[in-house]
Amino acid sequence: MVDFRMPSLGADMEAGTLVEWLVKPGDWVKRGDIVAVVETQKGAIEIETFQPGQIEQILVDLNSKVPVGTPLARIRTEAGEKPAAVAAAPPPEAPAPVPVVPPAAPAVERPPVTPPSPPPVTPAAAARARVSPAARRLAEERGIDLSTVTGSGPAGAITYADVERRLGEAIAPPEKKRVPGLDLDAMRTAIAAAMARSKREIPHYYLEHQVDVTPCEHWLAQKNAALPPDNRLLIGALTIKAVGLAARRFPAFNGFYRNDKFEPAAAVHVGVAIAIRGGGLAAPALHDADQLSLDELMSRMRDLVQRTRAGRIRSSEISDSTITISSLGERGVEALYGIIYPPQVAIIGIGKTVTRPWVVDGAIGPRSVITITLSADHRVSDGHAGALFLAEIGKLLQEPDKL
Amino acid sequence: MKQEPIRAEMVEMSYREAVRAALRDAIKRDERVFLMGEDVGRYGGCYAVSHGLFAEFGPERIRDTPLSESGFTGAGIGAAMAGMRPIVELMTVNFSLLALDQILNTAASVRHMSGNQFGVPLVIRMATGAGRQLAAQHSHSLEGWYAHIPGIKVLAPATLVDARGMLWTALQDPDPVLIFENVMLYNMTGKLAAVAGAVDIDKAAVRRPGRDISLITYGGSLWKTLEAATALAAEGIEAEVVDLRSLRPLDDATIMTSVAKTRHAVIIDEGWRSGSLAAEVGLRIVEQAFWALDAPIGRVCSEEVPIPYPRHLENAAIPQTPKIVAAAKAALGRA
Amino acid sequence: MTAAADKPHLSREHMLDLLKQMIRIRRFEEKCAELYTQEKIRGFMHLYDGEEAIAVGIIPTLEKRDRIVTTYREHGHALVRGVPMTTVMAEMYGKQEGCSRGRGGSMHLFDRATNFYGGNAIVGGGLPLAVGLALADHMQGNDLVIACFFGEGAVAEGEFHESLNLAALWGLPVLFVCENNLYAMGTALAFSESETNIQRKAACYGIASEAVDGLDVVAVEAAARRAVHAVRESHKPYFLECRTYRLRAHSMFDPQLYRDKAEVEAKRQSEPIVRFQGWLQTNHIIHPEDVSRIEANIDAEITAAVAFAEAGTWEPVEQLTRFTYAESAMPAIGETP
Amino acid sequence: MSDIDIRKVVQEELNNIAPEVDMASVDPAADLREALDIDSMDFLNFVTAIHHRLSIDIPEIDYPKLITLDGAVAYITAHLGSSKS
Repeated sequence: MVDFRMPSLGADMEAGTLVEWLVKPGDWVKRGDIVAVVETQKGAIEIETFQPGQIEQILVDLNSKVPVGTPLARIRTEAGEKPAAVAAAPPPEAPAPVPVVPPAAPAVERPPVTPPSPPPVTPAAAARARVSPAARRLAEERGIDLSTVTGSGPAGAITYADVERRLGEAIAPPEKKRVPGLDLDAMRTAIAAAMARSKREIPHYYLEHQVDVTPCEHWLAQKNAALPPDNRLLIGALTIKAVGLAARRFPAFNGFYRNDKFEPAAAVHVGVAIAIRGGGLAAPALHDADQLSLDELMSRMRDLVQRTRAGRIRSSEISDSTITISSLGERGVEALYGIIYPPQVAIIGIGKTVTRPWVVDGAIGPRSVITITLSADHRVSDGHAGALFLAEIGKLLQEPDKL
Repeated sequence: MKQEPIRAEMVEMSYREAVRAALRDAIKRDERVFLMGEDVGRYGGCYAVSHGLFAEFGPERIRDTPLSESGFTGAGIGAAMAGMRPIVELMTVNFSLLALDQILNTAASVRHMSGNQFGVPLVIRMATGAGRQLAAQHSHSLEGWYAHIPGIKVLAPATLVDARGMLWTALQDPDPVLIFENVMLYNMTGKLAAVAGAVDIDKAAVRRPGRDISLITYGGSLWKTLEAATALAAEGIEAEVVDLRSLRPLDDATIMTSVAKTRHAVIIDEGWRSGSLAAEVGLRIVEQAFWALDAPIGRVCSEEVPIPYPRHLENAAIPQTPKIVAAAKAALGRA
Repeated sequence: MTAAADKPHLSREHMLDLLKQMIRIRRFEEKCAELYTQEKIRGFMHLYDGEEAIAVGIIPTLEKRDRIVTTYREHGHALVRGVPMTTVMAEMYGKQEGCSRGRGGSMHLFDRATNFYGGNAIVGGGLPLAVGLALADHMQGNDLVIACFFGEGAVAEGEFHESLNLAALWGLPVLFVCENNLYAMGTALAFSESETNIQRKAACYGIASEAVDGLDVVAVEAAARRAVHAVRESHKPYFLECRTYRLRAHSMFDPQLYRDKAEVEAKRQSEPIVRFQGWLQTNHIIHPEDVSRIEANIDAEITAAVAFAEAGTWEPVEQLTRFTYAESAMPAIGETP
Repeated sequence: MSDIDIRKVVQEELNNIAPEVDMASVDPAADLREALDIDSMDFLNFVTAIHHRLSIDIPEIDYPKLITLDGAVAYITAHLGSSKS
């Protein structure tokens, strides 16, 4: 007894649909007789039997799609008629002594080719610590001495992750903390390292300035009245724009102190200190704050706050602020003296809005007032320039419509 | 009596004449060698490279062909398989596209496909590159395409010594060798030793040592790159110029040694940027010398545009010295 | 069938051999079809059923030193030329004992010993190659004939015209054999050629030509003798169009939507084996036991070839890139490459 | 929408802003800014969320009416469907 199987008719044929039987049980067939018709993606093809004998039994009913090799019918070979050597045997494995790869195997298995490990670069280069370009840049920006970093890359090469670990700043790795996506412990050690270094290296001087923000409050109330919540502005947007414009006019407060010299920044990227529920803090940058409209600034700020609190800030946003603003909001205290984020050279503190007796045109009356402070790097600027800078911010906030 | 040092006698010669000398030398030394191509005989060669050879060797060995690039390239392959050493001249790489099937599906494949029963010891020469205002269809630089094909070798002689010396070595090779001669080099003249002969065809050459940056190039762009190196030197930047000479196989060792030393690299390649030979060289540097890099690898390639006819646009389209200088400075962060 | 008079030296033994060669091809192709349905043979496969008379009629008239270039429908040519059936079958299995080390498969059979310069999967791709082989022999003064087989589909390729012109222009000893089986895959001749009389195309290049009934093995052999003699004497190309018909599909995966069943059935009555065997039997030149003896020997040879292929081994993956380039330097002048 | 539904919506939105706070334990009369430690940005997001979910217009001057849980629920119940946009 021999199986008549669904034949493979083409390199890319996996299955066929039997659409017509030309024989029935009991019929005698010769080698080469057409016994059925199979429908394939290319059309109907007549299939022949290579096995002579009598049809014993039909195994597959019409219009059923079956994979190549499925038995379709049984053929009783005549007594004494030796079934053709190959047809009878089930599709034998290729009995090859060499590692057996059945011809039907779609892809010839290849021993895993180890990726070409870079040949050792000539000795001159190898002596120098191998540091990835990305790691070199991060270390330079955060003032990390590479010799204090142990490399985890090939042959001890220092990678970006190594410098990160050294900084104690966890940017990406999600932690078990309540707020998903943020490792508050790692963040705390990173803040500690940055603040300690700032205090060690940067000679801070501090200035304070009282600013009447009543004009801002009136302007905001009148503007927001006509807007749906999505587009309403907060006073924070006004202060950021004012600081941005002032920083543009006073470059000594907008840039980086690196390799023992001050590099003024071409752009004004204002870092906004954002408190993270549960104790974290980050100061991602609002890029080109001086050129954004208030509406644009507000929507970017809302996005930044929302992403920071969800732990999804881009590493580029973390490391390229040119000046930072820290604000404790309405329920904080009146004045806040910040510590500069290295390698920046200034930080603005915004106190809470308080109602104060204030002389306007000779008459005393209640006004909304905030205390704005400046902590600046005395290696780069001095009090006189700081005062002008702070005064400029105060003046800008008197005409909110021009911001 | 003090021996006068025997200075090799030098001859003033053009790149074209150097190639012609190579052809004459090969045809004289091996009767299996013959030149076949459009107008190589009676006309003396489209770029006058084979000028005079027809009179000297006759129509059998300086064989003019009909305009049948696939036909006579296939014939060259067949003749090589049956014992000859043909040199097929495909007038320019632009016309070689008609013979690409024979080059790829027969010449490059037959040894491997036949289980090493048949080889194709054939040399194919073709002019390449832009610069003569021949417009889009006659200005291609496609060496990078051919350097993609396993089974053949690809050469780019940029100097007189290589123009004179690569042919004989290529003819000894049991597998097909393609030689690309940049059209802008034919008229270049210089000194060549009268006894100059065969040179190697698988090593790159450092044409100008330097320490700050590796400028890696080949063929027609070599001389613009050397010019750029001179300009950079005036600004205190010592550029090392590496002439690939062989585009397949690439001489990785020489490339990586240079980059490991200078830690910066710019690749100059007249092909179009996407999928160019420069892309291949660049990635090999990333694979093999990543840890030595101090800046991203730069590339100066042709603009991705069909080469336009007007001179000022053609010049703007293909690599030029100022672009190479700018790319080198950018790589060094001194824009 | 051509009249008996045209067959001056057809000994009984020679006629039996012609019949055996044709049946040998037919049975081999049938076994290949069977093995293909069982996924033992993969890829593309093009069978020679119905065209056997051409290979059997022409190739034996060539000498051992002559060279042959053919196409992907090449099993018949290889078998008649003398490539062992064992290495051909092993090649179809992709085993390294195959005649191309298992790397070529059905469409790329190569054999140096018999100067069999391969099948070619590019329609018309072999013609320039054949011209080149002839050019080398011409330049080296070798007195050879290069037989180049191709289908009528190749006539539409530019390389056909380029090659015929080169061969005529340079006076090269190429025997161009066009196996005109009326269908270029699924395109009948009338849908691809403005001038469907293929033989006439040779005249454009001043090449002597002849058309012959490709289904009559004796007629083909007679024409082949004339052609080969002409090429060897004149060193000029010769064009032989053999009008034939392929009984099976173009390749294995072809529902033959382009022709109807009745046409194929009708042609089965006039296919080369049926005609020649019928003629031999009616003229009492052969007897039934001759045929059964021939078939028994052939079946034994095929069974042995299949066993050889089954027992064959896969080329180790480490050998993958070997022979992309030559491993040894060029042999000295005079040695064969 | 019933009173309980509104309370549930308000609690849900406040929870989005202060996920770590257990809303059930919050004194409905307490100042939400103190209880949940939320700043003006959080409060603006809260008002925006209510505006979208319940299509209620909440002008800035009404903010003080929503600073306790009960206040918010009462205000919303009174102004259901008032949104013009």
